Formats: sequence, structure tokens, C-alpha cells
Amino acid sequence: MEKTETLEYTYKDFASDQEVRWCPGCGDYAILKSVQKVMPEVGIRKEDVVFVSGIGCSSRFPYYMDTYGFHSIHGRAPALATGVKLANPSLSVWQITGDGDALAIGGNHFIHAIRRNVDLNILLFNNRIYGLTKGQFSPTTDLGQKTKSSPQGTIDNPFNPGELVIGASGHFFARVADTNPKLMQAVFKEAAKHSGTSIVEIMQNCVIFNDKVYANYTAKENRADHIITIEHGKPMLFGANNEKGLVLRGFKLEAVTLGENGITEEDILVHDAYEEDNTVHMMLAKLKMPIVNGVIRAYKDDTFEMRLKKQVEEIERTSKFKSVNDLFTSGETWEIK
Amino acid sequence: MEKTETLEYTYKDFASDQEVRWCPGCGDYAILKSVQKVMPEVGIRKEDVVFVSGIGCSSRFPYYMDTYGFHSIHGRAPALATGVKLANPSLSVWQITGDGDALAIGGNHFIHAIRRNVDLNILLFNNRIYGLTKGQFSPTTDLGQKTKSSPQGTIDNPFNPGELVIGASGHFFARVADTNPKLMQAVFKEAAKHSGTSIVEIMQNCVIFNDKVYANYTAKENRADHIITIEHGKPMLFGANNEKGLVLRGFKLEAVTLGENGITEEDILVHDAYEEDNTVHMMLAKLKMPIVNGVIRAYKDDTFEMRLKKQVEEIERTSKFKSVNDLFTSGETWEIK
Amino acid sequence: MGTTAVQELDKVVIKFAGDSGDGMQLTGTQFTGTSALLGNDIATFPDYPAEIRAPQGTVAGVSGFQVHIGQTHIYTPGDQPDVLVAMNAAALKANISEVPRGKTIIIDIDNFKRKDWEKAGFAEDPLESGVLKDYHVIEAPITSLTRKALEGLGLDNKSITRSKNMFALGMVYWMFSRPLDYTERFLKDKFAKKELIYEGNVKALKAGYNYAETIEALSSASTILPADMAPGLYKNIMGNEATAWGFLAAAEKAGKELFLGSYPITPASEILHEISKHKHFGAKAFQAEDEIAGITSAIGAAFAGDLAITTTSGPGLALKGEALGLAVMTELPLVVVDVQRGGPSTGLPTKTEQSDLMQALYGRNGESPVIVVAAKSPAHCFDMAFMASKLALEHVTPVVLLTDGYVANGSQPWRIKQVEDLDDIVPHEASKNMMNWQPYERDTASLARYMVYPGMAGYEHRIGGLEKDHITGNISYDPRNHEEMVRIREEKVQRVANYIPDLEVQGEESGELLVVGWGGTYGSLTTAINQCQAQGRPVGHAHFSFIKPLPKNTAEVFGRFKKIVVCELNNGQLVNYLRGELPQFDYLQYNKIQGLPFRVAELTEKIADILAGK
Amino acid sequence: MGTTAVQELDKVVIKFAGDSGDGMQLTGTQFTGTSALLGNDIATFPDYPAEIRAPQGTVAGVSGFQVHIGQTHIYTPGDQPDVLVAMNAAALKANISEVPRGKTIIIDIDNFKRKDWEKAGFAEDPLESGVLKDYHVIEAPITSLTRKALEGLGLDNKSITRSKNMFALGMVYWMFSRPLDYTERFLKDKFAKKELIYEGNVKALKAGYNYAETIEALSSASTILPADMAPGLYKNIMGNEATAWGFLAAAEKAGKELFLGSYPITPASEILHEISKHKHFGAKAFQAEDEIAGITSAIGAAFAGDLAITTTSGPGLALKGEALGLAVMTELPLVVVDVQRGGPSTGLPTKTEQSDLMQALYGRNGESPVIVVAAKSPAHCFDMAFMASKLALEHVTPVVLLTDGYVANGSQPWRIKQVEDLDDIVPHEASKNMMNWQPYERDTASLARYMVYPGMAGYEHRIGGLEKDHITGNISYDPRNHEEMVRIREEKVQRVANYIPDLEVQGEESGELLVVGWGGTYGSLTTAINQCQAQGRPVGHAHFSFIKPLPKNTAEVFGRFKKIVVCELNNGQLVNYLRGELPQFDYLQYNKIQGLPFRVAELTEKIADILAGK
Ligand SMILES: Cc1ncc(C[n+]2csc(CCOP(=O)(O)OP(=O)(O)O)c2C)c(N)n1
Ligand SMILES: Cc1ncc(C[n+]2csc(CCOP(=O)(O)OP(=O)(O)O)c2C)c(N)n1
Ligand code: SF4
Ligand code: SF4
Ligand SMILES: [Mg+2]
Ligand SMILES: [Mg+2]
Repeated sequence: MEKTETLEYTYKDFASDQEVRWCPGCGDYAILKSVQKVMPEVGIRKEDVVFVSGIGCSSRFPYYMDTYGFHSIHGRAPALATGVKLANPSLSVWQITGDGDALAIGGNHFIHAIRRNVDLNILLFNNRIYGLTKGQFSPTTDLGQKTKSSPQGTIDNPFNPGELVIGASGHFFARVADTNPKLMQAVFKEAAKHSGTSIVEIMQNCVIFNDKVYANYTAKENRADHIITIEHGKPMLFGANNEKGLVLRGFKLEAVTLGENGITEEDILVHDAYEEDNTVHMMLAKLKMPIVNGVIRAYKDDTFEMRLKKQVEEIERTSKFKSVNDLFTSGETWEIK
Repeated sequence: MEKTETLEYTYKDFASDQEVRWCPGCGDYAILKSVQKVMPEVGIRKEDVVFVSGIGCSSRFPYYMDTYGFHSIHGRAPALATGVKLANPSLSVWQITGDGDALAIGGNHFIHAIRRNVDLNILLFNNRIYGLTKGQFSPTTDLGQKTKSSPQGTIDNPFNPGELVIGASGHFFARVADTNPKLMQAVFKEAAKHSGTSIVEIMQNCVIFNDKVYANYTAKENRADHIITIEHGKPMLFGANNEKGLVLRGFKLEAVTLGENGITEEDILVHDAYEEDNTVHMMLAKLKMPIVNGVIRAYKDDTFEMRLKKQVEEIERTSKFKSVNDLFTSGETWEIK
Repeated sequence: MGTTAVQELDKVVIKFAGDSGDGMQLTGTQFTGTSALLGNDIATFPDYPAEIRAPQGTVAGVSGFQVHIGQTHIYTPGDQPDVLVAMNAAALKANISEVPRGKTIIIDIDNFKRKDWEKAGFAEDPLESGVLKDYHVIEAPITSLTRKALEGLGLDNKSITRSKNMFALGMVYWMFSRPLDYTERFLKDKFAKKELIYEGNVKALKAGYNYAETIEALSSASTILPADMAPGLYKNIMGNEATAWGFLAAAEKAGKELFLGSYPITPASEILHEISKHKHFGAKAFQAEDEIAGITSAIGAAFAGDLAITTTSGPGLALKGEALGLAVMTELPLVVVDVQRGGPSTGLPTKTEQSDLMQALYGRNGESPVIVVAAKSPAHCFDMAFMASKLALEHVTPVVLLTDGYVANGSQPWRIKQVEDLDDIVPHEASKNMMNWQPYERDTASLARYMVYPGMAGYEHRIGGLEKDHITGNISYDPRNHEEMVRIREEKVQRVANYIPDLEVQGEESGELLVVGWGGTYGSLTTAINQCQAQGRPVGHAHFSFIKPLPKNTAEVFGRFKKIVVCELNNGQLVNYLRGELPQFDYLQYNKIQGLPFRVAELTEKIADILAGK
Repeated sequence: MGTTAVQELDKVVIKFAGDSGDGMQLTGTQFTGTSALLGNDIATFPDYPAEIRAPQGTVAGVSGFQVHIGQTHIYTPGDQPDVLVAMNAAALKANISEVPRGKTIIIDIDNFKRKDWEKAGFAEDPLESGVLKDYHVIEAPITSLTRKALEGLGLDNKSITRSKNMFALGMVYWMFSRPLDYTERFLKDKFAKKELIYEGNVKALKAGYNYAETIEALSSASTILPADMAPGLYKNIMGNEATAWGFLAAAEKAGKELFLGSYPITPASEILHEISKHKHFGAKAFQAEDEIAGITSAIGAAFAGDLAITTTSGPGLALKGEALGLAVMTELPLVVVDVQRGGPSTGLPTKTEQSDLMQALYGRNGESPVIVVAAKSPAHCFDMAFMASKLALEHVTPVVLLTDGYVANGSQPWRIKQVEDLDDIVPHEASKNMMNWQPYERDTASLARYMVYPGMAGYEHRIGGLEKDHITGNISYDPRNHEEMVRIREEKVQRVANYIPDLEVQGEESGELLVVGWGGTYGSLTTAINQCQAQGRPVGHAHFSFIKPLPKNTAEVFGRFKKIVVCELNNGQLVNYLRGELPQFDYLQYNKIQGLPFRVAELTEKIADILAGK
């Protein structure tokens, strides 16, 4: 084993020697490839990268990355990743999770990681199903869908991950489909760059237990009209020829066609991902048709570890105990001879 | 023990024989009194009322109600209450919880109960501190506040319960201060009436570990100007003489004074608690000055147990198994003689 | 194995193995069903690849289904196949070490090309390297023969290739003189709306049957005569299904609705799936957000008057520990099912093990006794789920039911029960005319408290996780009351010994050696003891289904033998519990921790060693 | 107790008791501090009301502080007070049954009015009913005398009333000839910015002192001479504080940062509070959202190279079970502290118990061995926290450290250690020039694997909760590998026996009876054994701080005695573990489950009974 002497990686440097074991056709392959492709551009030495996951098909991910990795237990990866990052803030810490792992058993750790704004990059593989355990409904499964554990259809309302993230005071939220490698890479890079907890929801297809769940959005014939990809500073346009866009009507977003009813590009909303107020971000996250892809929110604020560092410096300056020994001998003591 | 023969209760009928053991001056007393006062008006026989709680000062509450009660374990009351309600949907099920109980250890059950929309009435005693364990910071403690476990001030961003609830697809959210018994009673009644998960955040004062945390809102001299109490169908006015109100500026709510800058009552937003879209509700929940009290959101939809009932009826109609015995003899069988 | 061959002539073990996509589970199930209808006793064990679908053609992707059929009683899916059907090179690679020399291996040579055996991890061509030289090998071009048979039918390529499992099944049916009609009926049902596919499958099935006849696949095609089973109506049942049905029956018998709070986990999920189908029997299957919500929702349902259960596997039971303590403290009826798998941690999720016994007994804070029981076989899961419910409701206390991956996924003929035939369940509840009812007043015999549910006027009361006064249930910090309550909770569980059957001994009633086991190893141990007896070895076998409390006659039974050996699929958990409970005996132990059941041969060898003083 | 009076002449037990708001904890601490400075050995035990502040003047609201001081070694806070200070009727009610007849009771008669004693639950006026007739009662109008003393000082009423504890303290100081300067200094510091309150307090203190002198509160005011303690610098330390400091010292010694992931819970929270104060020592105290996040964040920190710990009490340990299994499986260094309290479930949160031993040993799925150690006394918490860290880092395995509410809240003089004086800690890590490092390669002696942390180039690797190959750490479903790994993980823990001290025997080295205990009962047992010896009873005492593995000489020690009795504050947990580990011995047991420590008298009586063959 020698030290890697250069940062000029190719994506192959990030592929481990382990055989990839997802079902043929699983959306996870494309995500893996995109992550491996983006890593060289993130500009971090691979020994400084850690992938942490819970349990699920998606959570096998760390084994396939030739970085440090921890395949932990179901739902707890956000807390484990927080521990990694606080122990060594110079690491680039990524968490891979599924809709069950993040939003069912792991929901609490997920929202608390978001609240604290530790600098983690969390990729949420949302296939709206429990893949690994062979097809039960998840907290994002459509209302009424029949699955192994809902033979007559589910009766619980699904979460919308974006709403939950922003409601938990999330600073960064993005969404992207597993069918769009270019956008995946762009978005992963943004997530890596953003300091604070970044959540990327990936619309991932499970060919075995929930095939075509996103086909209405991602099928070739639907894509242009059913997905809008937004970018900071740009007007929110979509359609095969960017002929449609989003405008605000009262308190709601509405899709319109340029030229119709006197609508011009002026009327189209311009995306501000960076602003603190999350009202528009929430609307974008909620929108169902078209569904919004791209970085929806990227508000910058202190991270948990930055604040911790500041606090430590402050105590160093002010504490009367300069060492553990000082502490031990502090207070009332007496000598016995 | 005899059967209660009348629904003409007074609040004393709801007081159990157990000595109330909160600190003198604790906000919990006023909440208890308000709940006891409202119960006769809810129109449910007391044997059909169940109070479920987790652990915390607030969670002692069920002992003081002369109804059925379950003081369970820390954070799990939403799930336990869900079990009670599903086992017997004719019960009126109330959950009492603290900011630690509901939002720290119990965060996941809290958001999932909300998502499912089981008909529970959840009263969240938010004193922004862990009372029972003697004063550590909670997920709602102000950033920077010094507590037993944050001697140099907290470094995590607090949750805003309202945002979290609505982000988790909450259908009912209200907020009220423990200093306002009249409003508490009105709001509790609304919560009881609402079918689905109702969350009421109570700004509760812990005299011992977080005294005066809401004084900026609730102190006599601040109340009128720092709290706005809203009501469905009414304009959002506040101030000692209702001389102020809320208007929409861009994507944000703003407090204005009637008569200034040409503002008239026409400009003031009228509250619609019942509408499905949660954008304005979210803004109201987020507002810090003035803080919004009253029922912020009360959107009506099917409850989990209603859907369950429908499903059961459907299966009864369609299933080929009319009894367990049918099921057992179904499929391939063979006789051995 | 040589020594046991004589006894096994009336039985046969067949293993179907192929790629995950090759339909081996279905093939195995069909063979099982057909044989059951012929009156054979059977035991099956599916052997899935671990968790995730692995690349085609690799060993990791091999899916197998083993079936043991016989004319006498069958207790296990069999140690080692007499016939292995290997649909590709990986299936051979994965299974050959298990097949004793001299046995039959059927090979689809279409999938034994260089790329196939390389992918399977053979260094050389197995058809040539000599690894098969001691076997009776039947090389058949199954894939291409299937293709030919279905030519011109108008089926697409994929569907044609998929039918090859029926071709293989047809061959095996001929070899063991099974009729085809069971499977034909099945196919008709399954492809009711896909006429073409139905035809293709039947054609392949018959083609395989005929092909075997043509090549005289076995010198003498052997038939297994029907087994000598108690009269009655039978059906084939899987362990998890039997567990679910046991609860459905218990709820009906107790006059209660069933509430299941659960979170999916391998290998327990099927219980949730099964109960989810029957909501109209008053069975509420609630898929919770996690295991903790699974158990706490069940606790709420128990408080409100349902028969409340929660199902999981080892890691899930770990998560339920705190809440199970709440059920102990509040004294509520609750059944917790743990379908054990290989541990620790995520461990070997699809493999079997008996390593959660200590956790079931002790995995909570404080002195926290629960009843612990275990199921012996797939069909026995029905009885134990029923019994666990009965104990919980009648003794007002949590019960942990331990099954395991082997029992849960295995199948067995089940003599169908009807609700009328089952024991009564009388939940221990306060009656309306009970004078001065108090929440923690007890029945003097069982020490069970009298349940009252919300909705009953005048009985309003509060319970919780703090220590409570031994009568009123109000919070009590009184030191003596605490000590009394700790002892009562333990004693209440111990008194259950008065309500459960005695420990029975199979084989010798006394003498040299008692072989002790519990739960899912019943089949292996029983078969081993039968063999030992047939060989004139003086051994008895006592098998625990009731672990806490132990049956009342346990010490008496143990006392009748000179030596005791406790056999477990763990590192020695029951044996340590027995050392604590009955320290007056010396215990030997035999442990296997490989994620696999005991093999009969291992056991007979160990027994022989002990008897020989080794 | 009569028989022990002679031995106790050189010690005295004083209990200060009053309402929660009366400042009794402070009063007790002051008396302790003053006595410590005089060179006495001391042991203290605060006795808070349960959880929530109860209504004033009720028994539930009584707060007490017991201090035991002496000129010889003190091991417990004392069974029963020689002097009780009762600031109100409830304080008398709550404590009188503990005070032996003939002892002194100081009473603030201002708080013994009818409404007071009624509220306290007396049926009659205790000053008249005769309940006090066998005691030496000193009735003093403490509240009104305090008011008078502070008249005209300009203090508000509330502050005046609050000073009455200083008046009482002054009285007791006089009775035991303590100087006032320690407390005067303390008050000066505390009220540096509140001159008036400072003055009031000092005035009350002196007034109390003078009042006692005036009324000659004791016929002869007794002094306790300094104890015979090892030379050195001392300070008074509480158990939880000592635990925190032990970890701070271990981190420094190991050259690591300390990471604590924790969720508050009684009686463990103070460890979190203490470590939170010292972030600048590289000590990261992370208050997590729950116990599971507490431990999993610590696991992450361990993986990344910190000394990682998590602290909790029983219900929290139950929640950590699944994750602790992950640490076992991945083999990471981690210390889990469980400050035990009364269980099951929420139980008796402010009371002490030793009922989490089984949970620590077995509370997880699968075969999941961890090192289990326990602290004997408040100051010993320092040593065991240090030792637990050393074992975790050097053996690369999780360690559970058990303390309890009694030890955690008690205090004791601690001979101050400096980091230089402590044993080295050498984390078991791969060096950069290690050839062919593999994640699960092991040291042949300890079987510890060699840790590598993220950041080290060329050593990138992945770990997880699935079973892993015994060398590479890659996922492995191989049956034999699993069995090997199960055995290695157990053996690794067992080999720790080669690195820990032998079991020592106090009292007789062999003979009639060995008294066995573990953890926080050390003080009571030691005192009892000392008394037995002084009475010529031939008993030895072996006390376990290392439970899994047991010290190597355990069997040898046990073998030297005819009888063994295991004394525990639970229903028999260590004793059952010993029956499993060393089944060759017969064990008697003595258990108390009242949320209270053993009383010395109970123990000596039990010992006498056993020796007498009862
Ligand atoms: C404590 C625990 N509970 C349950 C499981 C079983 N389990 C494993 S993965 C999973 C859900 C998988 O769904 P998701 O997170 O959406 O991942 P996917 O497989 O779809 O990628 C479940 C329920 C487990 N491994 N551990
Ligand atoms: C499993 C578990 N963890 C921790 C605790 C300790 N604990 C009890 S209540 C509480 C927090 C109380 O805060 P909150 O919910 O805000 O209620 P409050 O006392 O403020 O009303 C904690 C941490 C516990 N009882 N159980
Ligand atoms: S089950 Fe679904 S999510 Fe899992 S590997 Fe297969 S296709 Fe992918
Ligand atoms: S500690 Fe605070 S919240 Fe708890 S009872 Fe006292 S005042 Fe109320
Ligand atoms: Mg999923
Ligand atoms: Mg609180």
C-alpha cells in the first residue's frame, strides 16, 4: 500500500475491488457511476473521504467506493456520520441512505442532522419502496399503492422529503433523477461544495419492486414537460424548447406557457437558491407537476463544527484550567502528610 | 365504583385523586386546569378518554386526569397512542408531551403520527428545556443559550415546531401561551373537534430551569404587541386596539399599522385555517415578531382509521375467506385416512 | 454417512439449484405439493442468496430449494441431497460439497460453457476436471431442449428460456414417478390470463418427463410410498405463515381483535405480509416507522383491549428492549415474536441461528422477567403462536416467542385445525360486578392482575413505567413495595409452570445420555436420536418449547440420566441458563454457529463420541 | 446495631434533612468540606426527592444529605444517622425510622405546627405523641432565631428565611468543634456580588454556632480526629465527576481527543455536564437527539480515531443494544457507561440498583461479547473510567462500565492524580510501515485488530455490521468463517484476563465463608467484613471490578473457601453469571432490591446466619 501522490484521479480510482451486487437495471448503478465521476472534481484526497450508510440496497454503496466506508445499522447513519465529522472535521463525509433508512426508522436522526447543520452530504435514494426486504411500502410510497405489506393498498399519506427537510430547517435541498447523470454530477458537486448538511433526493428506480415509479416524469416522452430543472439566478423554464415556465399565482406556483395569455419571460420566476427565507423553496419542493429538479435551496450559514471550533477557542482563552492536571488540582484540596 | 350516569360533568370530575407535583409556579398547572375545564365541553364520556404521555415533567399529566391514562416511556407516546386509537377508534385519545419528549427522542414517532393523520390530540408543552432531568437544552432551546449541558451556550439551531409539523404534512397546528387560559380552552376544543392528528404547541414556562423564556411575548406589557391571535375567517389584527395587522410583502409576512402608509383593513390578510395549501400557514408558523397564536392550520382530510375501516369493508365484500376456518382449509389440501 | 444409509432408503432429498432468476423456488414448491398430495411427509428449506440479487451466473446469485420427502416421518429438510439439479455451473459450485459421492447430479450442460464455469469460480471445466467423477451425472441440454420443444408456439425468447425449470421438473417427476396433474392445475391457475405461457410451461414439463423416460434417466425410477401420518386433512404450511395463522386463531378464540405492530425485517416480514391480508378478520396489521413504534403501538393496543403482538428478528428485538420492559412493568399481555437469524449486529440476515435466547431472557434494564417460548418446526409455529397468545392473555404478561430463519422459511404438512378444535382462551379481565377492583390486585393462583380497558365506566385508572404500589398501581417509591413487586413479577412468570405441559422425553426414558435442545433444532435432533436408537445407542431427547419458566418436571427428567448434553446453534445460551436455574446438574454442550442447521450426521457422531467417553 | 457501637465511636453519621428548597445539599456539602480539610475520611450520599419537585412540606418533597466522617477509613455514607437535623416535620417523618434510638435529633420547632405535621402525614403532633421519647431531641426555633438574627440588615424576607440552613449548620459545627472559616470563605466567593446576602448568611452561621454553645447543644461536644490516610493531596470528588475526569485523563494519556455522545438521563447526566465544560481539552461533548444517536455518533467518532464514549442509565442502555452489537461486530474501541438505577422500565429513577448486569452482558442480538467492568466507589470511578478506556483502545473492543446511582451521586476524598502518574495507554493501531495490513488481521497475543483511521492514504477500507471475512473484513457468508469469527470475538474478550489485576481477598484469605460482591456495594461489604473480623468471624471478601472476563485467579480464590455467598442489589445476576462461568462451585446468594444500598448491619447479620449454618 503506498500513499496516493496525486490528486489527479479518474473515476476508476474510486471504484473498489468489490463486485457490485444490485439487480441488473437497478437505478443505483447510475448513481454510483455519477458519484465516482464527480469525486475527482471535488478535489479531496480519497483517504479523506468517508462514505457512511445504514441498511438497504442503497446502503451497500460504501463497499463499492475505494474510500473509507462504514456500512452501519438501519437508520442510524446520520448520527454515525456526525460522529465521524466531529471527530475529524477535515474529512469529507457522505451518507448514503434509502427512503426507508432515512425516513422510516432513521427519520429522527435525519431531521436532527439537518437541524444541526453538520457538514454532511446526504444522498437519499428514494425508490419509494423497501428494496432490500423485498418490497414493503415506505414512507414515500404513493397513497393506495399495493405492496407486499399493503395488499389492499397503503392508507398512510407519504412524506414529501423536500418539505420535511425544509420544515426541519434544512439549508440545502436538491432533487435529481437517476436517469440524468449530467445533472446528478452537477448537483452532487454543489452538495459537496455547500458547507452544512446537504440533502439530495434521487428519484431512483427499483426495477424489481417498484418499476417505473417515476416513469411519468423520466420516460423520454415525458421528461421535458414533466420535469423542470432549475438553477440559481436563472428563470424557471422548462419544456422541450424552454417554452414553459413557472409563475406565482396568489400563494401558489403555476406552470404557464410563454406567449399564452400574454405571458413573457419577464413574468417567469427567477430562482434564488441562496436566500434565507424558504417560502419559495418550499413551494418548489412541493410542486408535483412539473416536478422540480436541481438545487432547490442552498442557504449558507455556520455549520455545527464551525461553531464548536469557535467555542473551543473561546474557552481556551477564558478558562482557568489550562490542562487536565490544573482541573484535577482545582477547588478545595488538602494535603495529608 | 359506579357507572357515571350523566355527561353533565364539571371540571372537577376530571381531576384525579393524585396530588399534583409540579414546582410551584410551573406553567403546567394552568394547562392542566384548562384541559380539565374543556373536557366537559368536548362531550365525551370520561371512560372513553385516554391520556397517553412519555416522560418529562409534562408527561406526569395523565396521573392528574380522572380518565384512563398511560405514562409510558420517553418519546414513544405517539406510537403508543396510535395503538390505543387503532384498537378502539371510539376513544378520544390525547397525548401529552414535552419539547424533549416529542422533538428529541420522540421526533420520529411524532412526525410519523402526523403523516398518518390518526385522530390524536397532541399537546406539546414547549418550555424549551428538559425540565425533569434538571435543565439541559432541548431541540427548541434558543441558539447560544447556556444550560447545564451547554455551559458555553448551545451551538445547534433549534426546531420551530410549527414548521416541522407542517413540513411533515401536518393537517392541524395551533399555538397558545400557558398564560392565556381562555385561548387554551378554545384551541383545545378545536383540536378535539378536528378529526386527524392535531398538534397544539403550548408556550409553557418552566420557572426553575428556563424562567421567563416567553416573557418577551407573554409579559403583560408585551402581550398585545408581540402576540397576534388569529381566527379562521377573520383579518389578522393585533395590538391593544387591533390597530396593527399582517400583510403580505413579496413572499413574506409583515406587521403593519393601520392608517400608516395608507394601510387599511382591506389590506390585512384574512385567515383561512382550512385550506389545503400550507404556504400561508407555514409563514404564520414561522413568524417570530409578533408570534402567532391560535389555530394556524386545520385542513380536513381522511384519517388513518377511516381509511382502515373503508379497507376492511372492502375486503369483507371481496375476500373469498369469510372466516379463519375458511382460510385454514384454503389452497391445496389432502386427506389422510 | 455410510452407517445411516440403510435407514434412509425410504426417503429422498432433492435439491433444485439455479440462478436467482431460474425459478427454483417455484420448481421446489411444485415438487413438494405433488408429493404431499401423494401422502408423503415432507420438509423443505429454501436457500436464498443473501439479501441482494447478485450478478447472474455467480455463486452469490445461486438460489436453492431443498425438499425431503419420505414414507416415514420427516423432521428435517435433510442433510445432504440424493439428487441435485444444477441449472448452471454456479449452482454446481455452490452445492457440490454437500452432495455425498455416489449420488445423482442432473446438469443443464447448456450452462456449462467456459464463460459459465469461469464466472462460477471453477478453475477448470468441471465436466472434465474430475470433480464429478464419483457421482452419477445426468448431462442434459435442458435449455436447448426446452427451446426446441417450444419452437413455433409463438412465445418470445425470454418466456421460452424461463420455461426450462418446468423441463427440469418434468425430468424429476419421471424419476420419482410423480404425476403431472398437480402442476398442470397450478399452471392453469397461475397463467389463467396468459394462455400461451401456460401452454409453453406445460409443454416444457411434459417434454422433460418424456425426455427422462427416453434416456431412462435413472436405471430404476424410484417411487416413495406414502408416509404413515395421522388421519386428517392436511396442507403444506410455511413457518411464518403458521405463526400468523396461530395468532389469527388465538384472537378469534379469545374473542378479540388482533393488533400487529411491526417493521419489516428478514426473516420475519412474511408474518406481517400474511396478517396484512386478513384485516377483515379484525386483524390490524400496522406497519410502523420502526421496531420501537411496532412494539409501543402494540402496547397501546394491549392497553385498549386487543390481542397485541409485534414481530421482528434479532436486531429489532434489541431495539424493543426498553419498551418490552414497560410491558413488564405495567403488566400487559403482549406477544413478541423474534425470528432469529445469524448475529451479532446485521450478521447473517438470511441464515439461521439460535443466538437470541439470552437477549429474550435478559435484554432489558432492571429485573424484567418475561415468558419465553420457542417453536420446534414450521407447523409447530401455529401451536406456539396460539399458546403464546393464550399465556399472555391469561397471565397478563409479555411473552417472547422465538422461532428462527430455518423454521420460518421451511415448510411441513400441517394437519389443519379449525378454531373449534383449539383450547379455550379466557383473557384475565375484571368483570363488571367485581367489588373494589384495583388495577394491581391479583388472582391468587396465577398472580395475574385483572385487566380493564378504556371505555369501562367507573374503572378509570392510570398505569405507567414507574414502580407502582402493589395494589393501587399508583406511583410508589417505597423500598419494600419495590422489592415485593420485583418478586411478584418474577413469581408470576414462574407460576406459569403450573399451566404448561411437562417436558417429554423421546427415545430412552432414562439412562446414559440425555440430549437437550430447544426450538428449531427439533427435527435434526429427533432424526438423530431415532438413528441412534436404531443403532442400539441408549439416548433420550428432551426438547424445550417452554424455556422461561422451565416445565415443572425438568429437574426430575434431568435426574434420570447420567450425562446431559445441550445442543444449540449458538455459543452456549440455553446451557448457561440451565446452569443458573438447575445448578445441581453437570452439562456438556455441543454448539454450531455457522448460520446452518445441525446435520443429523454431526449429531449422531457427537452422541457416539460422548457415549464412548470421548 | 448494639454490637457495633464500639467500633463506631471514632466515626459519626450526620443527616441534614429538610424541604427541597431548604438548601440541605449545600449544608451537607459544607460540613463535608470543612471536615475533609480537617483530615477526616468521609463518605457522603445525597438523597433527593424523586424526579419532580413535590409540594412543600410533604414527605415526597424532602431532600436529604448524609455524611459519614471518621478518623479511620470510611467506606460508606453510614447506615444510620447519629445526628439528624430535621428542618421540618416532613423531614422528621421521612427519616425517623432510620435513626437508632438514643441518637440526637435537632428540630426546627418553627416548622412543627399542626399544619406542618399534618402535611407531613403524622396523625398526631410528633413532639407530643411520644415518637421522639427515646431520642436525644434538641428543639430549636431555627427559623425565627434566624429571622431575629438578620433583622435590620435590610434583607428581604425570602432571603432571610433561606439563611436558616446556615443557622443549622452553625449549630452542628459547634457540636463537632468544626471551624467556620471554610464556609465563610465559600460564602464570600458565592455571594461576591451580593454583599448583603453574604453578610446575612455569615451572620446566621455564627448565630447558630453561638446558639448551640449557649444551650450546650450536646452535653459534650465531640470532635473527630483526622483519619489515617495515605499521604498526598486530596480533594472531595463525586462519582460522576470522577468518571468524567477518568475519561479526560485517559484521552490525554492516549494522545486522543475525547468524544462523548450522550442523551441526558438520571442519574448519569452529570457526566455529560462535566465533560461539556472542558471542550478545550479536546473533549467533544455531543448531546444527541436520543440514546441511539449517542452511541452511534460515538461509534462514528471511534472509527475516525477519537476515544469514544457514551453515557447513560438502564433504559438508555436498552436502547443502545443494537448499536453496541455493531461496535462488537466491527470491533471498534468504545466505552459505554451505565449508571444503574432501579428498574425495570422507568422504575425508580433516582434510586440505586445493580440490576443491569445481565443487560450489559447479554442485551443484544447474536453472540455479542463485550468487556464488562464496574466501579466500587465514587473515587474508584476515576480509575475504572481510565481503565475502561485503556482496555477499549488497547484491545479494540467495546467496554461497558457499570456504576450506579449510589456511587455516582456519592462523594469521597480522592487522592489527586496527575496525568504523569497514570499507566500508559497505547491504542492498538497500524503503523505506517506495517506490511500488507488487513483490517481484521490481529495481534496474536491479544487478538486485537490494528486500527486505521480515515485520512491515512493507501489504507482505505470498509467495515460494517454484516459478518466479515476474518482477514480482509469483506462481507463473508461462509459458514466456517462465521463460526471462527464468533469464537474469535469471544476469545479476544476472554484474553483480556491476561491484562487485568487478580482478584484480591480482604479479610481471611481462606476458610469458612467468602463474601462476593461487585461494583458499588464495595463500601458496605468492606465495612461489614471489617466488623465481622473484629468480632472474630472468619470471613473473606472478594469484590469484582472486572466481570467479563473474570480475573484469572477467580476459581482459585473461590476454591479456598467452604462457602460462597454472592451479595447483590438485584435478584441474583452476578450469581447466575458465575454459575454459568464457574459451575463447579455452589453459591449462596443474598439479594436486596429496594432501591437502597446494603446496610452494614443487614450484611453482618446475614453473614452471622450463614456461619451459624442457618
Ligand atoms: C433494525 C432493523 N430493522 C429492519 C431491518 C430490515 N431492513 C433492512 S433494509 C430495510 C428497508 C430498506 O428500504 P430503503 O431504506 O428504502 O432502502 P432500499 O433497499 O430501498 O435501497 C429494512 C426494513 C434491519 N436491517 N434492521
Ligand atoms: C430512554 C430515556 N432517556 C432519557 C430519559 C431521561 N429524561 C426524562 S424526561 C427527559 C426530557 C424532559 O424534557 P421534556 O420532554 O421537554 O419535558 P419537560 O420535563 O420539560 O416537561 C429526559 C431526557 C428517560 N427517562 N428515558
Ligand atoms: S431490489 Fe430494487 S433497489 Fe434493490 S438492488 Fe434490486 S432493483 Fe435495486
Ligand atoms: S422543572 Fe420546570 S417544567 Fe418541571 S415542574 Fe418544575 S417548573 Fe415545571
Ligand atoms: Mg427504498
Ligand atoms: Mg421541556
